Amino acid sequence: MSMIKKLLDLDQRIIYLFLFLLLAFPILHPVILPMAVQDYSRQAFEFADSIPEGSIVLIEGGIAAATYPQCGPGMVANIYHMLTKGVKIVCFSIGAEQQVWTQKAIDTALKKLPPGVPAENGVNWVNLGYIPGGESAVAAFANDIRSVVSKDYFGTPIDEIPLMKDVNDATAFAAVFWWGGSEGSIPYGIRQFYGPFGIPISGSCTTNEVPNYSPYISAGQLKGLFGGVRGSAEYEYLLRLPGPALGQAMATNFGGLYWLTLVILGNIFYFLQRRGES
Amino acid sequence: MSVIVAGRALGLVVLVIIVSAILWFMMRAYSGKLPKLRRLPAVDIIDEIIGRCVEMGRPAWYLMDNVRMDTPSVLAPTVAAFQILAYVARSAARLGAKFFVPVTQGVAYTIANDIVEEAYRAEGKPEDFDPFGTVMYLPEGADRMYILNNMWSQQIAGAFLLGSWYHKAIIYTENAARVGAVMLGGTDTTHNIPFLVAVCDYSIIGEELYALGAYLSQDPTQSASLAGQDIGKFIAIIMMVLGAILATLGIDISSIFSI
Amino acid sequence: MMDQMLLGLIVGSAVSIGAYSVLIGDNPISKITENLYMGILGGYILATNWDFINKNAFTRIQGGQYIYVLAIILSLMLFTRLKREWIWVSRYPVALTVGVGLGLAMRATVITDFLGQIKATILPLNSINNLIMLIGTVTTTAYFLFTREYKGTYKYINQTGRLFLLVAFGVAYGQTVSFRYELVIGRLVDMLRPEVAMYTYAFIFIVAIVLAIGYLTKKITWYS
Amino acid sequence: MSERLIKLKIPIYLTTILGILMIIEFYFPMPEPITNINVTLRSFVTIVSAAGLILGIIILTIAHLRKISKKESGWYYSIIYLVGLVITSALGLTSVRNTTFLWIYNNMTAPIGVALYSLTAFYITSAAYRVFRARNWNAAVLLVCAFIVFMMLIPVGAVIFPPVVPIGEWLRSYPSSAGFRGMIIGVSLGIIGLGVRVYTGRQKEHMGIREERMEAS
Repeated sequence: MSMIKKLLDLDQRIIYLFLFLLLAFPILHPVILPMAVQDYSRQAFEFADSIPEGSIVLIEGGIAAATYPQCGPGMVANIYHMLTKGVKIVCFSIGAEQQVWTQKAIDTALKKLPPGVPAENGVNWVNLGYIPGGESAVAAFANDIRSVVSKDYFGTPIDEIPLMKDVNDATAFAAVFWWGGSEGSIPYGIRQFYGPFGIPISGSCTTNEVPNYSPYISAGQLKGLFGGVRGSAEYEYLLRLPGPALGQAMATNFGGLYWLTLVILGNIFYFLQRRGES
Repeated sequence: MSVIVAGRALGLVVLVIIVSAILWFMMRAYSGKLPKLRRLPAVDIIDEIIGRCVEMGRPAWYLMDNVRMDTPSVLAPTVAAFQILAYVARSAARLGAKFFVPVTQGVAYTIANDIVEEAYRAEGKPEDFDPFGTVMYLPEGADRMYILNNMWSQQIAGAFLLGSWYHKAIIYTENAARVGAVMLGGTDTTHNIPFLVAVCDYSIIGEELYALGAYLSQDPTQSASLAGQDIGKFIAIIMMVLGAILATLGIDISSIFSI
Repeated sequence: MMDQMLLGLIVGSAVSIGAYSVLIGDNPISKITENLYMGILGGYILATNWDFINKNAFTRIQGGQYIYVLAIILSLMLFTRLKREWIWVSRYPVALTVGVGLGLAMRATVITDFLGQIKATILPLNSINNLIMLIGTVTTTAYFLFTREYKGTYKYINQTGRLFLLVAFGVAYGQTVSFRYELVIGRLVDMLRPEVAMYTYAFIFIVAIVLAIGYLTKKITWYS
Repeated sequence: MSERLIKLKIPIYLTTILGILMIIEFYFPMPEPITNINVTLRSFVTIVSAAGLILGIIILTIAHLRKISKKESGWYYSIIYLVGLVITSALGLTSVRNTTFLWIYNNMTAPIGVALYSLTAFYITSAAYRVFRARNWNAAVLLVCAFIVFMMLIPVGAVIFPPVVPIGEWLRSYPSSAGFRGMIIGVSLGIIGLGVRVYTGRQKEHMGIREERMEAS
């Protein structure tokens, strides 16, 4: 009896220690457990895969330091996916810190590209950097890019960038990918690109924001959604491009199984104790 | 140019009806006619928690998490939490509990400090109020470590977690529970209310946070305003039921929302 | 350049271990991290907000928008609280903040929250799911009624409403839990990068030794 | 009497006037000068908030200095605070683009922030063991729903027990949204009620004013 009581009063620090070990293990030694791809991710992937070669897409990079480990790998996979398909990319960010991470994602994707895939700055991709002003700036951007942007991330005037030559407003883009991180800014894209111009849009956000956007997906305003590290891992999985997100998704698995086990154990001990008392 | 901004007419009508209903009940209360109100259990719990802290000789804390006064959606629950703070602080001053209020934003700090100082003065114990220690400003983010460390070293016996709660809800509640504190928790944010409900000994949900302050104030006009809010709920229920019935019959009324 | 990045990762790993040490309970390592963090965050807040005021008030005043002198005066009024007899002066900036903020909250909530949720609930009752949606929303709305006593029919409505609320809380709980693990993993990924891992282990080792000595010699209190 | 007016009544009137101005602007088309005033007022709020944070840091620093001068327990930790504050603010006040300042932010402030945020995972796990028990039917409902949804969300969950996905999705889209909808409607009414109480000058605790019973204001 006292044994169960002792187990119920288990020192929380032991629980924390095991959690650390369980999460660190798959990061150091990736173990791939089977995974089921979620509908939202599959839809988003199929949408991205259907973009014809030669078109131009717009990517909003809203990922910052705190969200890069989860959503960054997915954005890298997205850029890789587009470039290998021969689709041109225009990136921008609506946060100052985020523009740095957007460039980091581009650089990481470029390093991963197989040889022979054209990926020249200004021709195949361009990073327009940070556009201040929130949703109103996004609206202005959609109506007339040159009204809010004059130089790209590296300071090159946009009129000198070959890719931007015929790109004046939202109609130049075949699709928009909104990597919103935890900005909560996906609706900006829906309202300013999908609404007035009908440009199809898909996106990504942190896991806890997924329910906020599910109404948009069921209404067809959002073509799909990659949620958090799992979404990123699924992108890597579908693209057959092993990356950091897959390892992290496995770590999430371990942490999750640990949580489920603790809930079950806690309840078993609790009922055993109650039975013992009565 | 139309008289009312397009798409907002129904909103205006509803707002006017609800506000008038609230004002009407407040006016009636002013002339002595009070509506019957169900008693919120949380009302009695506050003194109980403070009393327990006094008995054990351990401190009671009042935590509010997010108090960004320049964000409207945070400001409203914060103002509601301030009203409850006024009551809790007086209760703590009267019973002689060691009281502590950390605040993470400057304007909110100013307000909280005034409220608590006033409460101590009202109870005739201004000497118990420490201008640098009772209410304390902590930079948003850094408060987490300060609060965790001090929760353990001071072994708090009671905690009030009211206001606009985000991820800190689980951090503080779990630690406070581990040190043996009794907690009253309540918030209007949908993502973090589950933690307060699951971990706290007593919880208030959503609108009850706004109502609790009105209950606690000794002012009948304020508690009467809650009856006005109920009118709003009836309007909502009628609109939903009627709308659903009409929709079932094939009459689409969704266009009235965009007048 | 590369060295700075590596140094950054190493320092980041060290301070993270300091932060995680709070899991053990109040101890000197977590106290040091706490005060260090408060200091550097305080400095950051001081600098960025000063920059913000500079950009948004002083620059505008120089540009001829003299109305912003008022913002500076209101800001200075906050500082009167440093002198006790002048505290009431700070009520003016508070009145500005609360007045404007509550107005903004009130005007938006009617349309987005109140009417928005009602509109979403008006569904044709042609399926069980829509019926559940209507019953759930109506009963939870009724759950918050203050003028009904907890008896009679209302008792059942109240209980149904509570059931729906609990389901909602459970779902939100499960949803949030999974996101939280990703946060730790994100931090661990940086701390366990091949080039940083050795340092991380060394820091953990040092912290463990220091704390073990402290706890064994009873110099640090062990909270159980 | 005039003292009462300046110290008490005018702030309350000011709150009311500003609030009503904001509400009217939203519903009625306004000539440009008035919308401009409102935009200016909102930027005043952000400026005052920024000043409030600076005030907070000053007060916090005074508190730490006092701790050091009085040699209160743990006063030596306050020295760490002061050193951190002086270094970062000195760097940041010269320029917020200063590279060392940004380095400190990216490599010290941000990682501690993320680490502290991620503490939630640990506390959620220990709470799972300690409080997540089916003590009564209320707790059981919460527990079961959280369990199913969580299992649906971890990648391996659907492989262990496939039905969790449809069940979890259903819970998430219907009963759970219904529950939150009722709560949101209530909160929205709570905000309106709060606004009315504040604007009529009945609720004035946030001004640091003690309530006066049944007295016309």
